[in-house]
Amino acid sequence: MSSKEKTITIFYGPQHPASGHMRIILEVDGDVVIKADPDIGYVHRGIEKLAEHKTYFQVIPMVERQCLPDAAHHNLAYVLALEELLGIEAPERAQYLRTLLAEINRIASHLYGMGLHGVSIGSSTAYMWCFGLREYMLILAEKLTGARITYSYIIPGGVRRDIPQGFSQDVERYLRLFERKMRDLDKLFISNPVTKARLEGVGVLPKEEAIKLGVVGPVLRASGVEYDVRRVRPYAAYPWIDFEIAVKKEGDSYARLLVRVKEIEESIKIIRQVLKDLPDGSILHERYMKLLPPRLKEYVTNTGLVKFPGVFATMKVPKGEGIGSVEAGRGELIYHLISNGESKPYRLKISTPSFRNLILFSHLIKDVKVADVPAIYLSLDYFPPEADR
Amino acid sequence: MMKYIRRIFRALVLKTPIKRLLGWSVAYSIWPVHMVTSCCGVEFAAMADPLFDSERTGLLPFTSPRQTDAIILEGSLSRKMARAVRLVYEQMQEPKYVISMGACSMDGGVFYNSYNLIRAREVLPVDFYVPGCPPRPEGVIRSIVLLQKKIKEGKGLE
Amino acid sequence: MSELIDKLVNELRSKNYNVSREKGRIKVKVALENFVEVVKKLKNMGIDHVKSLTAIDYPSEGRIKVNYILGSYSTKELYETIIIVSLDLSRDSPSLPSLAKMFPSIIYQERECYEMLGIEFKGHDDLRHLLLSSEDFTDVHPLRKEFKIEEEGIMA
Amino acid sequence: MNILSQILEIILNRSVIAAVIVPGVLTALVLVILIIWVERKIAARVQMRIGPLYVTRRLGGILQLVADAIRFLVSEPIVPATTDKLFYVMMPILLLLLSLLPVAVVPASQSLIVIKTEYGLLAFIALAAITPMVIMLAGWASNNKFSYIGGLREGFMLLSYEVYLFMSLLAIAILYGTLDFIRIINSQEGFWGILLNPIAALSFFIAMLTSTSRFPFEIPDAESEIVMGPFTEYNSIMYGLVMGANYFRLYVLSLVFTDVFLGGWLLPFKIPIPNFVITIAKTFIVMIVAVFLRAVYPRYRIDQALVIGWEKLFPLASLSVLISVLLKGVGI
Repeated sequence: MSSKEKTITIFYGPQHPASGHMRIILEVDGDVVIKADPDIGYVHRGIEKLAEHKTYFQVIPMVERQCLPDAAHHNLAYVLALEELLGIEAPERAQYLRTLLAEINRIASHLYGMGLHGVSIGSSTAYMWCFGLREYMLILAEKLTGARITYSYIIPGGVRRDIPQGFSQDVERYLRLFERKMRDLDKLFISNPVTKARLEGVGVLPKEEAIKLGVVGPVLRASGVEYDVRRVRPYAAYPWIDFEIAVKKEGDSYARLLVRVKEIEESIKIIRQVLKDLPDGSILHERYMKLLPPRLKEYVTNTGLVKFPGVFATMKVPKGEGIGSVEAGRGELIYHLISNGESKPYRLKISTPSFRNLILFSHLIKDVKVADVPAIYLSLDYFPPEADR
Repeated sequence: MMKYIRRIFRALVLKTPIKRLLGWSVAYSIWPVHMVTSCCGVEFAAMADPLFDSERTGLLPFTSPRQTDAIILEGSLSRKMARAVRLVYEQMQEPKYVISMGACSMDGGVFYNSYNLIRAREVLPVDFYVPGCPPRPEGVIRSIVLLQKKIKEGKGLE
Repeated sequence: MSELIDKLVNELRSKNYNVSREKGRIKVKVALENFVEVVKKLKNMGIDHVKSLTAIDYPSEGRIKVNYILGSYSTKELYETIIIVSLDLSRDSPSLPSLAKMFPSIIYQERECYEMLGIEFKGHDDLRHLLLSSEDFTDVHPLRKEFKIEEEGIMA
Repeated sequence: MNILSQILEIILNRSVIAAVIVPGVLTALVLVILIIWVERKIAARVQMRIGPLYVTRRLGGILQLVADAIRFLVSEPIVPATTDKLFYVMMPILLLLLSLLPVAVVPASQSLIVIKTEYGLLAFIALAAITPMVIMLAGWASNNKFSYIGGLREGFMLLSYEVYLFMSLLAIAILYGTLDFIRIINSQEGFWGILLNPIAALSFFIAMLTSTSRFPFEIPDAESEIVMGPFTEYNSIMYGLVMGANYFRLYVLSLVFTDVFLGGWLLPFKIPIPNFVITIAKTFIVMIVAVFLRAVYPRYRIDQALVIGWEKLFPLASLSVLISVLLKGVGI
């Protein structure tokens, strides 16, 4: 820093308490940020290239590992793209179960974002409570799928397991507890005057700007655009489910937080609906049920656990392209899958919500205080491994 | 008589009580640096939450590499990140320990063959590997307890 | 489907572009010369952001296919519609005009595409490395088919 | 044997005891170790966790801080090449000393005071005002961008809180018509200062939070923004010292708060325990309240903290002075 230069450059990450797996290069004049340039790629693992070297089934566990807080949606979007290529659609019960897991996961994902948002402005209790609440959802997901966060639950043509016995009662018990704790969280963190002072009017993204930049998810809805893939291109069981889209007009960090809270409430509603309306039937598409040997078929129908014979590992997929789009926790997630008729994908392009929100860094972090950088950054719920792929 | 002499000798020359005190203090005050290398960071974050509460072991995730003495590699290590990790490791004070978390940092895990990953052991001297993809928080806490045992036996205190 | 989409499709068809429609998706195949014109037309009709930019390498046919997946936030009727604009580029020196001025949402997608497949976007003022470190990956484009990853099987 | 008796006389001298044991170094050390443990335990309690435990299972992890301190003591000290080495090494020591120095004029009981002076309050304000400068210097000497910003922030905060800290003490001085701590305490017989002038107590308490960088005013070393603020580059024993200094400062200010607003060793009823124990116990309670806020509040931004300081607390502190003048006029 020579005496002539007025500004200093701060490397905000990758080793920084609030940066996550990325770096923002900040140009700072005193305590004011003039320019921010995100430098990502610290978690780039080449998933798109690796997918070309794995069979269609092997890709499932890999894609969900790019965004662990939100694995179910990645799983779902990939399977939707694959099902489009295969020309099948899962039976209704499987669709409902997919929705159930997706919503459980959405709550977990939002709480993850809220917790980190809380600690970014100094409330360690908000972090702990959000993560504690998230554990409820992870326990439910574990009961449903057998895994804490990497489910691989959704498979082409259905889901991997039926719901276990007594699951609905468990869910109801947990949800009641969850709602009570959410009210406590609201008192302590969300309506805390200091939280409001820190987040209101910070990082404002007007509606026009949001549309122009093509942002997604809660960030978009907090700016007043009522766009939710669950509503506009319904997938899984969403056509039959009644829910509201959380929209806020303000477009600041606080509005993003409130949109997430509202979406959590809606998700709880959806979970209750799903468990109430859960139809009977198979959890795997007929075409695959037919392929199973008789003893395995009996096993699947009796226990509700799907086991695939080895034939599926080398499953050939018809030529063409499939697009799967879902509303993931962080926003619209698109899988673009191209097949050339082999047993491995020819090309897989993942357009992740975090990557599409990346553009906001240079737009929102401009002419703000250094102290506002974490308050803005974490309000976007940006998850770098998802953006880097 | 010999017993006492030996005890005095041990206390004065080998300094075992002091060493034990050092081992005890270093073992129960592992402060890992805030350095999230990849997606296992989600489970690392969950490790501090009320259900698992890693603070019981004296673990306190801390901000700057200067004050910390452990680095937990959460998952895969990309080429870009490996440089940063090495830099952070160099900045830390001795004694320092490395825990490598997840299958990716061991050998690639599901990202085996990837063009942008390198293994943790090529960058840092790893003390503990925690298997799993991702490892459960209990697993990581267990690795910390084991590391404490190792420290109490004198690892890194020479 | 709403009238607006019909109008959009008809307008595109009237210009003799290759337009196909299925399940709320409109696929437009264009040649490089018409590309900007089509995108401009789409933008005037309310398409306002790019959802994804997929480039596919076909070494046997000597081309790279670029798919733009476009959508709209500002017009409610167009919410459900995905518009895919695709065009072929020659594999040797692929370059096409950048849309960064028209759709700021594409800036990072183009940067990624540039480094992954080596497609040059003319008019993009910030074509730097995005995901890969420049030390290791200058002039290496991982998503091209000739870039083979070392496959060491676990069992080998 | 003359020398020995002289030494004994020196050791048993009240001032020496006051400086070394109560309320001086030893008490401060014990209280600081306890308070950090209490801070972590309370935060854990609020967050539905257990907190430090395994280090001494039977004692509930009370030795956690001892372990941390020893670890800092033995770990390798690094003096980064880019720092101003002399200042970098000197500042933590200076900071620790200067943080504890004001205790010299603050009594723990009638006789346990290092320097008995008529102008205790004045001397305290003067001594307490030095530490922020040292923090700024430490930030500057580190030659790190985060330290630099942290030092600047400390300077800004100083401009704000020093004023109402001073004014709330002024209110007390007017109220009791003296600058002598012991006389202030003695005149609180019956009515504690906090009851007579709660507004002064409030503004002093907030000034205390601000000057020791406690939540919600933890601004100079805001973790998620500028890493550790002025102390980013400090490591091993030097970091242990600066961390201790912060809590020492909290201890000293709490002690003053106890003396000035909570009647020092006075209690509404008589119990047969030494005076200084009562004072220290009260101090500890004040410290617990101060650290408890960590579990409740996020932190303010610096400009908001300054606005609060100048627009809310400054008028409030002025009001407290007015109240004191009025009370004095009524003749209490």
